Amino acid sequence: MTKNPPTLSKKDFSSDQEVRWCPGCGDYAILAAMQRTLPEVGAKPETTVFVSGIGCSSRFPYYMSTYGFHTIHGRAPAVATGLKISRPELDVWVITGDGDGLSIGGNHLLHVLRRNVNLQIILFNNQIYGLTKGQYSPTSAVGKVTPSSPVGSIDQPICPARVALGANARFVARGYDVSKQLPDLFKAAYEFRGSAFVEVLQNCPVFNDGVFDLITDRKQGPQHQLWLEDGRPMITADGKKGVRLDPKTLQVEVVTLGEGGVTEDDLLVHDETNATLAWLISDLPEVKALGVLYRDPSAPVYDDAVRAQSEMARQKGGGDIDALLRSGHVWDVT
Amino acid sequence: MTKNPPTLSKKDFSSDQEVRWCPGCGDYAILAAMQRTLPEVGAKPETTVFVSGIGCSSRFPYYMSTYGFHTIHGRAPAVATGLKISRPELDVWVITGDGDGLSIGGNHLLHVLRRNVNLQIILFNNQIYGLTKGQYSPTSAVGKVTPSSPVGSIDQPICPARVALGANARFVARGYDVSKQLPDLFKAAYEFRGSAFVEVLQNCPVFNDGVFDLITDRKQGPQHQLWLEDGRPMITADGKKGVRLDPKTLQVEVVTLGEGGVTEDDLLVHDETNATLAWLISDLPEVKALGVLYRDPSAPVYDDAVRAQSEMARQKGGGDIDALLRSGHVWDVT
Amino acid sequence: MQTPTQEVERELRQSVVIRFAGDSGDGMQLTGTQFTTATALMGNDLATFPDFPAEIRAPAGTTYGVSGFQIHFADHDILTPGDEPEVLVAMNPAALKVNLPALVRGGLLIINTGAFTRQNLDKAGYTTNPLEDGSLAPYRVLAIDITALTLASVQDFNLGAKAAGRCKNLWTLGLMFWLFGRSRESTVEWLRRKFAKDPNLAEANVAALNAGHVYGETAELPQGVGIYQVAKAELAPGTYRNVNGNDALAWGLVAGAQLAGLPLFYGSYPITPASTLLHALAKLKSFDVVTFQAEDEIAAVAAAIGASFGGSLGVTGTSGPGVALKTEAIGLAIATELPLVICDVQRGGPSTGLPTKTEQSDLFQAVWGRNGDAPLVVLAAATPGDCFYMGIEAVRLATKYMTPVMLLSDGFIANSAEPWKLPRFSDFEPFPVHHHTGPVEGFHPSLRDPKTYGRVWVKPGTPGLMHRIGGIEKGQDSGNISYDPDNHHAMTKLRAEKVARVADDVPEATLDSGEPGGELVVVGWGSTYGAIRQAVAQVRAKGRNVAHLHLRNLWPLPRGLAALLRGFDQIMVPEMNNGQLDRLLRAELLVDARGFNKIAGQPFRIAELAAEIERRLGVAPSPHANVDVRA
Amino acid sequence: MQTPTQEVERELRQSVVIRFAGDSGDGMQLTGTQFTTATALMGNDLATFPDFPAEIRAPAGTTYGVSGFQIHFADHDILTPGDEPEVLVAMNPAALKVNLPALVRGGLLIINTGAFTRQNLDKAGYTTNPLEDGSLAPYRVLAIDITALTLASVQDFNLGAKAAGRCKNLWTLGLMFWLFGRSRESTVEWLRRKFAKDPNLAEANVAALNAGHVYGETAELPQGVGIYQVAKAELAPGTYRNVNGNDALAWGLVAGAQLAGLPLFYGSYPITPASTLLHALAKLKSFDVVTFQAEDEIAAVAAAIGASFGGSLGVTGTSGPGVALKTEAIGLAIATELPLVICDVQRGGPSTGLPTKTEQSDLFQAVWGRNGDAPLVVLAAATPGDCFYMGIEAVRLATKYMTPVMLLSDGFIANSAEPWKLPRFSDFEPFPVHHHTGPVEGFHPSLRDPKTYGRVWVKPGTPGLMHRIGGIEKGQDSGNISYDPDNHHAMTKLRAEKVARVADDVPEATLDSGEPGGELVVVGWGSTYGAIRQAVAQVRAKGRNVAHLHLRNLWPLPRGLAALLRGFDQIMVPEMNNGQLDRLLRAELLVDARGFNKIAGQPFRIAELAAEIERRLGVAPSPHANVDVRA
Ligand SMILES: Cc1ncc(C[n+]2csc(CCOP(=O)(O)OP(=O)(O)O)c2C)c(N)n1
Ligand SMILES: Cc1ncc(C[n+]2csc(CCOP(=O)(O)OP(=O)(O)O)c2C)c(N)n1
Ligand code: SF4
Ligand code: SF4
Ligand SMILES: [Mg+2]
Ligand SMILES: [Mg+2]
Repeated sequence: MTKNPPTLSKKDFSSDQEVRWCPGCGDYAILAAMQRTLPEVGAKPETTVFVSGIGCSSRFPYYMSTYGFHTIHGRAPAVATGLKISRPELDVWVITGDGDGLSIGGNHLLHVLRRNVNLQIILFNNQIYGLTKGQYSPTSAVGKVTPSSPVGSIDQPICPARVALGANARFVARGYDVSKQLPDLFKAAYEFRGSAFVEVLQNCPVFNDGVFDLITDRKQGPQHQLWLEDGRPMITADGKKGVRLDPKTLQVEVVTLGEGGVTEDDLLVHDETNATLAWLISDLPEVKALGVLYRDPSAPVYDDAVRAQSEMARQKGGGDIDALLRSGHVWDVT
Repeated sequence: MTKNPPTLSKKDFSSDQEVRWCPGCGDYAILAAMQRTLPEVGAKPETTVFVSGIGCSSRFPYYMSTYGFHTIHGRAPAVATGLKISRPELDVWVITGDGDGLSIGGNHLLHVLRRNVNLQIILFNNQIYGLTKGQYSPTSAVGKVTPSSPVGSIDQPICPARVALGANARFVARGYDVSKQLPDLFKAAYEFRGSAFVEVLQNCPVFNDGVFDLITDRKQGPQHQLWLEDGRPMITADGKKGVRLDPKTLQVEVVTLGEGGVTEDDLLVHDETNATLAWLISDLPEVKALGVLYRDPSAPVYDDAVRAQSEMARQKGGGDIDALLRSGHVWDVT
Repeated sequence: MQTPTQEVERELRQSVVIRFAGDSGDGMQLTGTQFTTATALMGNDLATFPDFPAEIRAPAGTTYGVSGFQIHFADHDILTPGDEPEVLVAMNPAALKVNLPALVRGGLLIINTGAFTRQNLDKAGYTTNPLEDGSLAPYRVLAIDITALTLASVQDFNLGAKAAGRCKNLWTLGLMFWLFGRSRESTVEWLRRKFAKDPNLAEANVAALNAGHVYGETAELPQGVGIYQVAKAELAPGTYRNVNGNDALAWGLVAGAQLAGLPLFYGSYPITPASTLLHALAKLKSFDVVTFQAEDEIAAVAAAIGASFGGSLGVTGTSGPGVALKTEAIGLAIATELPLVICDVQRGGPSTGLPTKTEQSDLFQAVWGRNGDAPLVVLAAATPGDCFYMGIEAVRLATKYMTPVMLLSDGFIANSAEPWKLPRFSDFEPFPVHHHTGPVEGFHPSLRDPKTYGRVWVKPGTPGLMHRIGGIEKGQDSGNISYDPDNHHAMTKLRAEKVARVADDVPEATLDSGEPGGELVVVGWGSTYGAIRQAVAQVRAKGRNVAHLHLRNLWPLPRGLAALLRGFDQIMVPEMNNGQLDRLLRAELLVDARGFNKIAGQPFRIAELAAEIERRLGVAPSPHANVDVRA
Repeated sequence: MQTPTQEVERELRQSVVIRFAGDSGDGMQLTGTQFTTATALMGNDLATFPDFPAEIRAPAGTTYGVSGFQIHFADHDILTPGDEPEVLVAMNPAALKVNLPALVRGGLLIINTGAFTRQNLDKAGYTTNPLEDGSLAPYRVLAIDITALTLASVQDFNLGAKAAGRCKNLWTLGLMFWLFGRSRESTVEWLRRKFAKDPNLAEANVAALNAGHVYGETAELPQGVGIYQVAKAELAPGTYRNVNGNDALAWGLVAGAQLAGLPLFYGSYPITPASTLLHALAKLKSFDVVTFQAEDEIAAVAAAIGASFGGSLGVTGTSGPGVALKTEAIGLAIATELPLVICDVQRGGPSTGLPTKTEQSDLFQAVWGRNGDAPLVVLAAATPGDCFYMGIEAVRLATKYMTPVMLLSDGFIANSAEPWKLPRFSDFEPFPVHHHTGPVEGFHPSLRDPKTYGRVWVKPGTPGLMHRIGGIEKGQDSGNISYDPDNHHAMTKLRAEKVARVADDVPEATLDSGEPGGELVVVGWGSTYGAIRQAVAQVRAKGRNVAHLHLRNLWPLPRGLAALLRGFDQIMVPEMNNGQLDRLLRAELLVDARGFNKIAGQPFRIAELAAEIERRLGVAPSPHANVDVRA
């Protein structure tokens, strides 16, 4: 992570390319959040790289004035891994979509997370394939009618955070496109050493308008947003409800504060370092956990280990090709 | 699932092909367990299909006298999905390894599980790539020295059961090659409607001898085996230890019965239908949970849904090509 | 009010090429499609070419957000959407900017002046207003404030500004119907069906349509703008419809599966321009079709292979990058000798390339793009309607020879529509697949038909015939794994020979037009069909002895091809790639085939092909900038 | 006790071919390797061919568990491991069964009778004991109970039965050393090093080695079994070592990276026979090498591309099925014009095929196997030692032309060892890569070298040069996404031209042996080098004017090739595939190249090549069953 004079601003992270998303697309807000975050955390355009796959979301790198690589569908985590291992001093961000990252690219996502390569992964979840014009994705709801599911999708959706936890991810967070807290999440991801996975709920007004309205809407949103804070009880953004655990059954329920004598003390307290807790709250029925679900900074970082082995080898000497060729049995013919 | 006269025996499920695993390989025991299980559950060779990828484990189908398909590396779940969707009346088993199923094939495993296709997946986990002569796999321990990791692997391993749970699997079980209970697990998997995932710890005496000794050894094994029974407290096979949960911190610990006043009543009680519990015990520090970790028979089955949509369409009539071509605007030239 | 359409004096034209162009949001594809339907109903022959922007919904008013639809209609047999439009409808400045260069000088230009605001002019990159700066002088301009007239026409329907504005494509369509003497009836019907749930909206659109028409009838058309008529084409009698390639292909595959007596399993992962094939098949569940949207292309083909193993017809469809991913699994289908149809709807490459543009650059990949000696059958459809026949043929060959068949289409065929004379399904010969239903003496899974070399196809579930297949080399006499050197040699030869025998089962090479032994033969494949045919006709009309041969069988090549080609002085191979069929012909036939290549994401124009033929005949110099000769 | 080795009367031989064969557990590869080292130290020229079973550890005594190692050594320049063994060591009945057919009639057969139990005979499928049924009469048999003699020789070391039995390969080696007059010294040294932690075991093995040697010295050898001597070969002076292809390739890549001044990133997923390349590079971390065992082949190549984007030399290695999976990503490297080296260690195909057997059947895939017009550079190594040079050359071309380079090797080259005269690294010309370090006037990422067309390579981290690359078509003049038709045409041409220009930077086509304009030229590529060279020499020795041309540059083909080939009456192309280079030559050069194909997972024998050349010259009839002519 690089520091620079605080003179940089959002503008310094905006490229000269015209932004080509549909009017009203949630991607605009995410882009703006990123362009605002980077100067704040002291990133520099020249040491920052955005690597993406294919999808509407994956056009993101073109709009950043940093280095960027718009690769192929699903493979961004692997490209980014090669880049980060060989250039650990760079800040590497992966931009992906629910199709790019969880359908064709699911395996690379799994493996970058389990290796804990020190990079940030932002998954734009609009529950649809935007770029190919609206087929259902691995996060689409059952019954979703799309051109490829004319009588409704029968695929059970997956929860991106749970997939990440299952892959042994050490940083799992969730936000949404137009949220004010998005820069904070990007900042937390940036500051985490290891793979930081951030799911961003994103509205696609063209093919899946309003799927997240329940959570992101100004009016009804706060009732359903469960912003997490480490060490604090889990209360919805409107302050009215909370999450309670039955320790016997290990089941959670959403309860109304004040109803039936429920107080803040009855609620689950967030502990960012507890993977089981993160699992538990990652897929709640009525409310959506937002913020940092899980953070384990103690795990070894993959690129550190690569560097350590290289250092060790270098200290033993080497690099002499002639000596290499002549190692083992050789003989002279005269 | 097909019933047949109980006259079939292990022999009826053994093919005429010579079994070509290394002497002492754990695969032999798994094969025998399968050949014993199938007649017991009333399966028939002609309606049973084994689909595998590539690896030592994936040679399995050749040794069964059923139908079999030895496909390509990592893709067996996808091949099996196509087969099962189009032929739901067949019993389809997927045989895979820790490399085949979790490395190259991780994404197909994820998606077959989330879709909940009605088939059984047996993953032979020997924590190594056997067939290619001993490179480390996604389940190998950090520090494992292999030809491709001469100074020790730096890849953090994944826990197959957690990957499965993260993928929204509805049946997750674990056993080991030489265990007497293995047929019971295969039976439970067979009887489950939906994707049944069974991890089998398997010894590779040639490239990874003894990695599971702590669990599978006659002597020390019982101390570390936590055989799960639905509704029963979690006690190790030697009866001496158990698993206790701190409901405040959601942390578990392994405790000794009788020590510090710990009794059976303090222990966690297994509930097969609780995914969070399954997650919690899937990767315990001192003991290994064995048996059925999770079972949710309530989830819709993918191939049922496919059939339902087909039925619905068929009832509306159709199948007339001439009518199809003439649907929409047509005109006559005379 | 003026007299009805049919009684007015109209200028007679043999053919017209119109391009509709506007913002992605302006509904140009819809306008084009409706104009096409009405034109087809008039009895003209026609061909169309939709040209979408790459962006889903580019910001309004930008040049890269322009959506176009070209239609060519005539009183005679035509095969291409036309080289250059003679009529351009430009709904905004960006549409004018992008499309004006294509319009023939003196062409008719219909402009919606209502969209020529300063802001839109800026977005399109105009510093001066072309309506005012004289730059449109070479054209016949019909400048109308369509926006305002539309709003006026629908004001009684209380639509709200946005919805009202959206009716302007219908207004324009009404005017175009008047100018070119087409009936509004089919569009009115369609509107009422489409907006059945919102009759007010339906009637507003009808009103806009009528208003445009009335405008044409009553307004004083400027000097040089007439009203036109194109007589009926002499088409073969029969029932016709418009069809695009992906729909025709979907229907062909379904028809093929029925002729084979098999359920169809379609495994796919969305990709432009193949996605609509998935969409089309997803609607055909009542035809014993199962569609499976897989997690990626590998899973898609693997699932199709699994379905074929189970006794269904496994089909998978994609575009070039997807075929690349499927390569390893296709090898498995070859090694296990299972039927499989792989549809490749080609697009511009390499890599992501130009996803929305057309190209023919996957021929090498289709014929030679696999590890090991891995032959399969390669077919190519020549026109949208041909996709139906080739779909059936792919199924026939895959099941008869127990082999994967790669069927090549492209973005041009997939998206453009042509009138198609509907066949009768009962005229097709069924080719039912016979599966064993019980034990067979001496059975093993490598048994094969002595004539076709097709391997025995036994469905799991069959008592007594349990067996195992896989991608490791199999013994020719047992089906068991075999590492025997001679066996591998024999099996490699057998796989090659099996595919080679398909040549005995398909038509011999014949000329599409022209006579054997002439000065030059143009050899094409795929979507260049129409352009080549017309270009050859033009040159022949000048008395030159040239011919056209169009390949539908790319691998194996048809019998008699070498002899036929060697009879010509020159062999010219036009392709929308950097030279692939020319290489294939040279490699296989040792003939001096010379490429003519255009890699611009756009179909050949008839004129550039005709000019190149003439250049090679020593008549004319070489044409166009982005077309190259390759030898 | 007899006099020491050097004073005994030995029969002089010009060359000997020995095959060691036994159970996988018998240590035959080790025996062969030690024999090879001792032979190399004697100054003979040599070539070896290990032949592993496909199973990791097949059950003892089975025919499919037999492991073989063949060595050919001579007093002159040899290039192949020999057509047929003259000496066969058979450690058990299965080894005899599998290998006897290859032994020349009258050859020497050394048999461990201790393993000829009823059980082992059954496992090998012998109904009668070949030691007793007279079937070995055509050979000179030396039947010894090696098992018993070994156990006796190590009894003082208290090893336990299993470990003691394992020493029998050393006993055998001792005997072979005596018979062929090789020194035990290098093996003794090796044993003491290898078992440094268990000196007792080391000495037990030394004792077994010595006992075998003493047996030879003292036992009465039967009629017809002599002791032999092969004089030193006249090798070019220098320092030599044995090397197999994958080691040499690993070293070549590392050397190339040093010459370019770049760190090397190797991304790979294990696959036979490429895995040992990963193993070799994993040990070279001190050479600025990072190896990454990826989750699959796609991730492996993608990571290598990411590393190249970051300024490292990205390399990925695999075999045919892995290349298939990498296809789409290789297209990305082509489109983004990043350097990338792809090593394809070929094996038998299609699909899983024959993983442990050799083949040359990925040439089509290498040259033509991608979607879109997607050219890259294709090189092929001819011998194990050549892998070093081609590794360097691949790096040079990839970095200079900013292009992926596919380097073809195969299972035969990868595993067999040959003595290799070590070059001096200082004799290689460095080709350092220059990266910009700061802002550049008018910079954009599509800037290129006007001569090589190599695109500018800027490392992220460079101030002022931030840019974006990707797989969508890029404007030639800006590097920004471009959907412009003319630009796509130009870029496609440019990508093709860039790769074509490599032909100006590599040696012109030259004959490896023979003179231009003869009766027949044999054109080969890859591991057929030695066999072709020797076969051509044999036919030339009979006075026929034939020649040999061996291609290391498969794409682009070298300059001057067409003219050179056209000078010959016949062009014969032997390949271990079903005909690929012959097609390539016909397609590109329009010459009548005719294939000679062996697809048996085994290298050509010199004799079968020589016979085919003679047949084509009209001298002799066609040979062998599993070799076919293809035209
Ligand atoms: C190999 C390959 N397969 C398929 C495609 C087509 N494709 C492009 S983007 C995409 C899915 C996009 O969905 P998502 O990742 O959710 O991104 P969004 O557009 O919704 O932001 C698909 C299927 C492709 N480009 N490459
Ligand atoms: C596409 C492809 N890549 C690589 C391989 C080589 N390969 C075969 S099996 C295997 C791994 C086997 O490991 P695992 O799945 O754990 O099975 P095991 O042999 O341990 O039972 C690999 C890498 C292959 N056959 N195909
Ligand atoms: S299609 Fe949806 S996700 Fe894509 S740019 Fe448009 S609104 Fe955004
Ligand atoms: S290598 Fe290991 S896993 Fe493979 S057969 Fe041998 S013992 Fe079993
Ligand atoms: Mg999406
Ligand atoms: Mg394994």
